[in-house]
Amino acid sequence: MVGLSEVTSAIEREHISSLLVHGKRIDDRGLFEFRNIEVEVSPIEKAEGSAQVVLGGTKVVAGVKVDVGPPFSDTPNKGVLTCNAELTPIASPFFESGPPDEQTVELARVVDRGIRESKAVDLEKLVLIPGEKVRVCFVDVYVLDYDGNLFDASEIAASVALMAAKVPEVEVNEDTGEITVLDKKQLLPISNIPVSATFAKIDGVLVLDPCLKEERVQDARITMTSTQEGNICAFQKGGIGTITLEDVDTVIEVVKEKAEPVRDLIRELTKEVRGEI
Amino acid sequence: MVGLSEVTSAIEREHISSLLVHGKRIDDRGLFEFRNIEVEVSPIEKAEGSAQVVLGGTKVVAGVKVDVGPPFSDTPNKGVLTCNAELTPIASPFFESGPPDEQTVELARVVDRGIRESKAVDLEKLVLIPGEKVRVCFVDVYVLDYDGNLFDASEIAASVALMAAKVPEVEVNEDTGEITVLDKKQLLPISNIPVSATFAKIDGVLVLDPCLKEERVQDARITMTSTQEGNICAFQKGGIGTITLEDVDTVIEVVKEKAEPVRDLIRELTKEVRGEI
Amino acid sequence: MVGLSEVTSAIEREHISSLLVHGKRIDDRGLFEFRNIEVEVSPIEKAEGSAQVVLGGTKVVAGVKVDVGPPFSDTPNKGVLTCNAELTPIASPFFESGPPDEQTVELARVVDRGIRESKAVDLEKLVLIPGEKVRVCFVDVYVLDYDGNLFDASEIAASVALMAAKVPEVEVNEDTGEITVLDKKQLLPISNIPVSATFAKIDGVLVLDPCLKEERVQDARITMTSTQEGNICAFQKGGIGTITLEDVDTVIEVVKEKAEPVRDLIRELTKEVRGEI
Amino acid sequence: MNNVTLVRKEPSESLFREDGLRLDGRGLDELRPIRMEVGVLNNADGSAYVEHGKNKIVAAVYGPRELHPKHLALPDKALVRCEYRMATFSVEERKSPAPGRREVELSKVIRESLEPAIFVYKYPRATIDVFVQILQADGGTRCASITAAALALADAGVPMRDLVVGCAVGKIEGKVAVDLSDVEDKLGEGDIPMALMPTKKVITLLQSDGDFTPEEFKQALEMGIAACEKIYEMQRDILIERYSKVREEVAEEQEEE
Amino acid sequence: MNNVTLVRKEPSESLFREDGLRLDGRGLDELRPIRMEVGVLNNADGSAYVEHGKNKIVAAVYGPRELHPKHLALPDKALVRCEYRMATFSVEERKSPAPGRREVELSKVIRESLEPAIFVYKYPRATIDVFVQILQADGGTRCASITAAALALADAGVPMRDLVVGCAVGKIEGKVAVDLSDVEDKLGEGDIPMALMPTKKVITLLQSDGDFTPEEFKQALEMGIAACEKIYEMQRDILIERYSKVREEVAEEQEEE
Amino acid sequence: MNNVTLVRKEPSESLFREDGLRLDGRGLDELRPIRMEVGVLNNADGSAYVEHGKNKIVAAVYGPRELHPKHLALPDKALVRCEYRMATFSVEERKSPAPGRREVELSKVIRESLEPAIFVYKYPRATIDVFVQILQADGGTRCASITAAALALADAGVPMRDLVVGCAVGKIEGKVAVDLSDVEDKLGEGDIPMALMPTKKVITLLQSDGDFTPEEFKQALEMGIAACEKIYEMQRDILIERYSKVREEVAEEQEEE
Repeated sequence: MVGLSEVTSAIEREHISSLLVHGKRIDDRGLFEFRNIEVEVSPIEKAEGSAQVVLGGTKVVAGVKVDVGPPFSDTPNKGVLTCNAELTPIASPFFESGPPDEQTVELARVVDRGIRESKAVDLEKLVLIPGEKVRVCFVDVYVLDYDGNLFDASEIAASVALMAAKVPEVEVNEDTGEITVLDKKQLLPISNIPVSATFAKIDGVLVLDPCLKEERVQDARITMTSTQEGNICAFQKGGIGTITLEDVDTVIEVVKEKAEPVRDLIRELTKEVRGEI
Repeated sequence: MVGLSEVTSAIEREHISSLLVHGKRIDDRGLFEFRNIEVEVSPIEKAEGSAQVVLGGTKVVAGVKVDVGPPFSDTPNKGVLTCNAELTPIASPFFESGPPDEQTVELARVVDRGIRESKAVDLEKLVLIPGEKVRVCFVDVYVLDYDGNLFDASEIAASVALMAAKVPEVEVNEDTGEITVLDKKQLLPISNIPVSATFAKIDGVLVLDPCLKEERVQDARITMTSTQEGNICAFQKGGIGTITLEDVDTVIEVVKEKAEPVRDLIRELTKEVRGEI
Repeated sequence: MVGLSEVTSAIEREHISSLLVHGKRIDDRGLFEFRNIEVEVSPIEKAEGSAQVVLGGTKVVAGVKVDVGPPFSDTPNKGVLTCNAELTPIASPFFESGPPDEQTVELARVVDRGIRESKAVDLEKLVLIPGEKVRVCFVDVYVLDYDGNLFDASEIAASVALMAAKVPEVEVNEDTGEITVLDKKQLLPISNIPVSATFAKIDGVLVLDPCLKEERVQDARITMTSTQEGNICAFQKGGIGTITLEDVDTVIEVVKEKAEPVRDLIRELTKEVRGEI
Repeated sequence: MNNVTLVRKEPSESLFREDGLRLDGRGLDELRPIRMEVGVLNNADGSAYVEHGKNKIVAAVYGPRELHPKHLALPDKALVRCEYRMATFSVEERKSPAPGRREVELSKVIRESLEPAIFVYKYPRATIDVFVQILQADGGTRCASITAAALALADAGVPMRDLVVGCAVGKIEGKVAVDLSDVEDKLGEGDIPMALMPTKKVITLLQSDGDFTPEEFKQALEMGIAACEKIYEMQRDILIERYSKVREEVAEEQEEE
Repeated sequence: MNNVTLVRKEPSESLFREDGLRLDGRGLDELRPIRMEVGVLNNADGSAYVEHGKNKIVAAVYGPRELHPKHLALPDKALVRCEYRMATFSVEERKSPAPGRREVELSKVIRESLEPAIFVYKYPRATIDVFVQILQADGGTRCASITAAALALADAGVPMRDLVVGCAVGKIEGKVAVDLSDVEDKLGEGDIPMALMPTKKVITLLQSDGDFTPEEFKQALEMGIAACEKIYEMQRDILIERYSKVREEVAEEQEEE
Repeated sequence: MNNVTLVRKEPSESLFREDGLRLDGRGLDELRPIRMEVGVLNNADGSAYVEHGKNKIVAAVYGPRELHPKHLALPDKALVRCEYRMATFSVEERKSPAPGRREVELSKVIRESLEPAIFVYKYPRATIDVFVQILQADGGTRCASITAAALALADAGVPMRDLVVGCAVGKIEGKVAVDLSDVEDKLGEGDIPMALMPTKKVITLLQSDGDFTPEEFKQALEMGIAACEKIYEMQRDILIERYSKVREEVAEEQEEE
């Protein structure tokens, strides 16, 4: 993405900025308004769980695969959770094939932190034989179309995919350590629903859910992920601009109001599969 | 190899093509005539099996190494067979060091398919303890000199190396699962001898066993591998030209006639070591 | 480092060379004089052993980590020792990030040979359960500042780090094969102290411990590592110049005199921690 | 996985039902349900989405565009590049995200099946990049990928002398049958992936594994060509639909002005 | 490790002593001991060494210098690059020498925390390279790395509009506390790494994991800013000392002449 | 391999027979059988095949030729590059096809042993590429590789001030002996690979591992030089033979015309 901001004409920036001083955005949204969110639950039958999220012009697919393996040696009593992201060249002429770059790694790790630190998945309940065999959950996010704010689209997709996932039940023979994978399915143990909100800071003005045109001219990016209790479970400033305490206050206030409707949407979408509110 | 056809002068192409319309080739062969095939059996004493094949100006060495390891989880009752190719820079100024490129991978996989689909090696007989320990056969082909048609040279070398291979007998203690490698040697269980035939299509004309000059101007490449029963166990069209049903008919007809002498040669070469016709 | 000698002006070379014919060096040292050696023992508390060595303007840090793992299959009754070097870009504008290059690999392997062939670490004593569990020693050398002669600085750092290393004692339950790591520490079994001496050959003249300016104009490099018995346990000629039997004689003579003081320094530095002379 | 036993549904004993139809109710020459969509992505110059059975495939095309690094450029024609990638979750067992040898080979043969249809000599020194992402795999991915990629090329406005359409033909329990499903592919005796330039009636992809007599092979090719022609109808329809939609949109925009 | 049991000292039951101070005797707003050194390397254009608690960090800067390969150069400003690397022996369990995903992310956020302070538009087409080597890690490495890298940038004479200083704030047993040590980081409930341009009082790094109420988060930021300001004093002092030393040396040299 | 026991022939108790000769019947200063061939490949500019004991080695040379990418070119001389690679099946246990650290080091020392003999200043900005492929390894591969590579360089017509010839000397059961075989290398006390420019009598490769007294080391070098000189005779003979063959062929061709 190096050089991207350079190729965007100064004119574009001035245009966006001049609208912002009047509280307007290039796509006529309010400063703190999400774009339209469309979610398809479980589009990938072969994944244990999956979700496609379209956020404005951004489209991502998340898939969850669950396997059995050893725990990490420093957390013998926890299942394993791994988030991975792929910025496929399909999604943007600026994405290239090859091993994950900085941008990809950051996306994966911020989504991972949101899920992990909110305790979205109750990893203790994924242990089969303590210290030896646990469930291993892979959450893989593929970006198919990039129109800004990959963070929130990916976080929603990952959450829905995890909540919609159905994994085979297993029987553990504690004497022999043998594990039998049954034909019956069960849900993953979900304890929380993290919701992230990403802001672009452009000429001192914060806007929620930036589109690509806004991202290209942003000075800084702020992603804040909140739990259903309203706490902050992940925060990530990006970009080469600076932010202030006031920016953080604004972000916290906006998230208070805007995260819950997204969480409700996720709940609503997975209500049926989980048989709960 | 990108750009190679571009650097070949249009004159070269016209020359080859103008001969072909008269049924002639630049090296005076018939359209469906293999170049001279010279095979050295077991040149590499440290490999369980090996063969050097010189096909016209093309020279390859194949080596077989056999180890003991776990089977693939989806084929617990089969041994493991892996084909690998190395297009060493020794063989051509157009080959580069580094991880295998498209051309190398295609070569390895087409040779692999020929062996695998013809059931040349009876993988069921390579199981030592079902689901746990099987023989693992590595077939590695090194290209030393490249004068066209790597496919057929490699397929012959791989077949001879497998048929000539002598692997240590093993004793399995079924109680403890311990495997003892004995000093006595045995042959690999061979059920079939695949023979591939590769054609270049140049200005609509098919020729068998193209040399490098022909390959450089070919529109399409066809490799067909047949079993000793005369069946088709692998087929691969390559190149950016097109082929027709008539081309396929021609290939099938030519293979009917030309594969058996190659198979006889392979049989003859390994008759002594295998103690059979 | 390709092209480095080319950019050094011929003038620099002539200057160094014209001094050498009078037995003088650009930094006023004798031909066979080491630069000042400063060693900090155990600067890295989290490493089992560590040392920082400053040799003139060259600075390296070596760290030893010790783990438990399987032995190599061909040496079931020996512990595992692995030397690795990192020429970090911090140390020189000519070092680049990425997988180890030729220069890095050569450094690591020459240091490794010195330690291994002198039997500095008694690998037999690192076996916990023969053929199954042994101690695995990683010696990692990081070059922080490069002013010539990485070999001797790294060899000293590695030796001191190994001699100063304290590893947890373990208890082996021979019935169950379980290994308990205790809180008590012990020293590594050290049998020898290798000392390397590196020479630059410039216009036919040998000098000990070349600085960077000398290395840049050297024709050949000679590293000889000697044991405390005065034997030769490793030798490595580098560079694109040639050496003579007389050069080797000179090197052997100089090493006889110059290695012991370095060995004494290493002994002195680790006397306290090892509680021995 | 060590010590992990999988208890899975036994595959049915036969790949045919009692009524002689295949397990999913198809006849030997019948295709699985196919769904196509064109112009599904915003950023790519052209794109398409194809569902073929349970295959779910997105294809995107960029170009003709300038090539970096420049020394790869061809003096007389466009360089066509192709990347075929499978999502980690597209198959039963999670796939590593790094491309494997199968993906490398399929990238090559897909590229070679598309290039004959492209007027590459119109764009010397340029590149045309084709990306295929398998979201779900279900037998015959490479063929459905070609169908999707050809649509994406057309959507990108890349000048082509013909479309390209892919379909596999296989052998199950001794019978030649088109368009094998996943289970048929795994338990069957052979598979022949092929691609066709349908108006020219020439073959641009032809591979085979398994065991075919020459007669079976020829029969398979003929059935494959017929199957490809059916898929081509769908391709053509979806493109016509797409064009008329685009035309309408343009017309509407002009009216608004 | 299979079959290997580690008997380690049990971590103490509380992260606070009976007298209410933290295990290492610090109050909630107290920093660990910090030691800084500037100009520690010969070859780099600028360098610094920072000990922050048991963190031991070397930072080196090259540039502004010409960029290879040239096509990466930016037409209007310097390209800032950063590599953050941990020594294999810097942590409890030996780390592989190859950079992991954590190192890739930290390289990015460290770079983004430094660039706002650099007058990058003064050096179009050039590069400024920052290398950070963690010799020992002890909680808060990224923050101490930023402190060290800013010193190295200053030492290299790179024109800056401000220094940058890093410090983390965390939550242990429900209390917000600055500059968590390794054990506090592992057993605590959350960690907020941050960096400040101290004279401008703007934040250039802000991350968080764990669980903070909005009030705790704001309190943490304020405590973090205060902590950063203390570290900034040390940064400034060490640079003044360095400059005067350099000035003295130059003066002495002139006298000698 | 877990749970796999290898029952191999016990290595014999001594590396010497009762008659005092080595196991393969050689005296201490005797070489293994050596076979050389020049011009064995069509595509390379120069090539050679060397069998030295059971070592089977192919060397190929390209150049002097233009260097890509150009920024690697040296302004005043040719860049010599070397790649030493072992076939997967060249050793007892299958080797991974990816080059290991040993191959990286040996590529470097082989290059440095050849370059002194090449008139590199005749070809500024060019490259001379040497590729060595070990088909079978049997102790002393690097030395035999140098012998082969020098022949390939001569065959390519690269102007050289001398040939280069390699041979190892080792210590077995306390005795210095030339040209250790595989088993002697493994069970012996040390090995000194060396290479010589024979007419100049200067050393271009010298390495050592094991344990040698200074006296043994010097004795080894002298025996090594003598052994190299014997191999050099063979090198010279094969080149003369090659040249006369080429001359004959040219003559025949002219007669035919």
